[in-house]
Amino acid sequence: MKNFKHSIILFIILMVIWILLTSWETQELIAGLITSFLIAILTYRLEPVLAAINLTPKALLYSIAYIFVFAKELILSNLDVARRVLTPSLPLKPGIVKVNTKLKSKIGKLVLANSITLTPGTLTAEVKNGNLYIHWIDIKEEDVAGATQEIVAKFEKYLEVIFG
Amino acid sequence: MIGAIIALIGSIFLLLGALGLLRMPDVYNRMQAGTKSTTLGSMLFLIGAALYISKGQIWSRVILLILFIVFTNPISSHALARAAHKIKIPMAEETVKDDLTEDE
Amino acid sequence: MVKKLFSLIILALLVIMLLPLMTDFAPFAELSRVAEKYVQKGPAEVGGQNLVTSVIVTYRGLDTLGEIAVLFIATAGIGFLLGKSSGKHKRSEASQLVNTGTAFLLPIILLFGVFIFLHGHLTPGGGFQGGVVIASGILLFVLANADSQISSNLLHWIEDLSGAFYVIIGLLGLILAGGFLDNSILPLGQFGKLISAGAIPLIYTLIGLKVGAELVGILNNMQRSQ
Amino acid sequence: MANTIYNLAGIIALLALLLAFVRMLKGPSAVDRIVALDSMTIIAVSVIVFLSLRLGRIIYLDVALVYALISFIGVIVIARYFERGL
Repeated sequence: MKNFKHSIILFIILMVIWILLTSWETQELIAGLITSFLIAILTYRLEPVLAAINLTPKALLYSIAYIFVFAKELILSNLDVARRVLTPSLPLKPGIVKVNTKLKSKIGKLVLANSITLTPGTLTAEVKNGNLYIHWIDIKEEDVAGATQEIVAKFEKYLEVIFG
Repeated sequence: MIGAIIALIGSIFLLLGALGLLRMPDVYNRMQAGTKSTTLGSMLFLIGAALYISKGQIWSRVILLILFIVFTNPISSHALARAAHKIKIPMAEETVKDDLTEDE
Repeated sequence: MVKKLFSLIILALLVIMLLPLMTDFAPFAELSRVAEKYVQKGPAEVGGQNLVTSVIVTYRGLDTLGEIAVLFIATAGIGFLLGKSSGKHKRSEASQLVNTGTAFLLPIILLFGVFIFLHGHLTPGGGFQGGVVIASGILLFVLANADSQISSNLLHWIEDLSGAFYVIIGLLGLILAGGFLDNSILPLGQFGKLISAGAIPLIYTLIGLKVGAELVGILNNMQRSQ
Repeated sequence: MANTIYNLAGIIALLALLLAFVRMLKGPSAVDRIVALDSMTIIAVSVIVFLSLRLGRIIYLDVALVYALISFIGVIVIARYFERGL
């Protein structure tokens, strides 16, 4: 069942990419349908990572909101890099902190870790069990709970709905 | 005109990222500067360039490229950071804390 | 220090070597006689938008068959030289994130490879490039999964079947149309569309599958012999 | 006017490429060089797209896609090599 859901989602994603690569012509669409179908079947036995995505209207709404949250953090992080690089004294207080996440699915953890890497001053260095080890350029909270609140919480409330 | 300004902002972010690569004290901090600014910088640079000739075919390619970069750039940085920590590349003198080494 | 100086000197020599190429570069004012014939007659006879790839599989189709054969021999040679030793070599686990990312990316990379070889007659690309993209996707998968196994039976099937069909299409061209690998066994179609240039997309699909399977075979042999 | 700004953006991007290249030459560790190389490839992909659009050769956009893909796989290969995962 999980594999089936994974394959359906994968098929849709592949089809969208094919249309972006080519055009709306009938020939291309038929070729894309056949190719996407074959690939979805060929990869059927691999790990069904996409099955964790929730397909409810609420999840869709949250994913759109998530894009904006992510974009805001990405811009802030670039301004942060710019400020640090251009300050002559180079203000730093780096270190690796441990945080934990409530997300269970692998794809959820991947999106969370990627988002953390692209937000101000943080970079995911290792993922083990439910813990993420994060290189933080300017440590503000030393204990696990505080760092989790500071780094993870803003993404987790959206990702929990999207990926379950 | 708008495209040109967006491309210019993007290229400035790229430059700042490269400057960060040069100035930061250790490999992890360099990675931080490198990843973030090349991601946003190349995004803006590509959008700005696509605005030069706005055509459906170009936009679809540029969007695919941006999605690919946003998805893979953090993964490759993470893989490098993990490898660097595994082979014990030393961290900068200013480092205050290392939970990962403590837990291993 | 000496090492650095040495590499700098090599770099400088490379620059000196390449600079005249850049400054003296002038596009050829006129084509050679063979090229002129291809350019004049190619689009009408072959019907592919990308003339280079069209020439490779039609007028020069036999050469391409030879190139694939060379690749095949290289694969076999590597398999022979490396042997099938140990299998006890234990690889460290990949990061969980790389693993998940690869599971998501692999189908997309495969799709992209298929896109490249299906559009060999329209865009820069073709069977060889598409095959390489597919093989690199499989390489990524092998890297991300420490205990992965590639089914060599399936590989051999893909390789043999695509090679055989390639020759069959060539022979069909000999029987039905003007010569070996003549692409006009299928209708030429409308210039610039996916189904155009006769059998060229079909030939490129076969080349792409064969090249992909051969390169994955090389990777497989290398991985097993470690 | 717009053209001048576009050219300026291109030059700044090339300057960024050069700075990253300096880091690649300096090292000191192998990982540093690869981090610099990773940044360089992303910048190079952007520059390929920029040039293909500016020169009106949109067919080269596919080249940029393949280059981005290959460079990602390359970095993963090297990272796995560092941690003895090959």
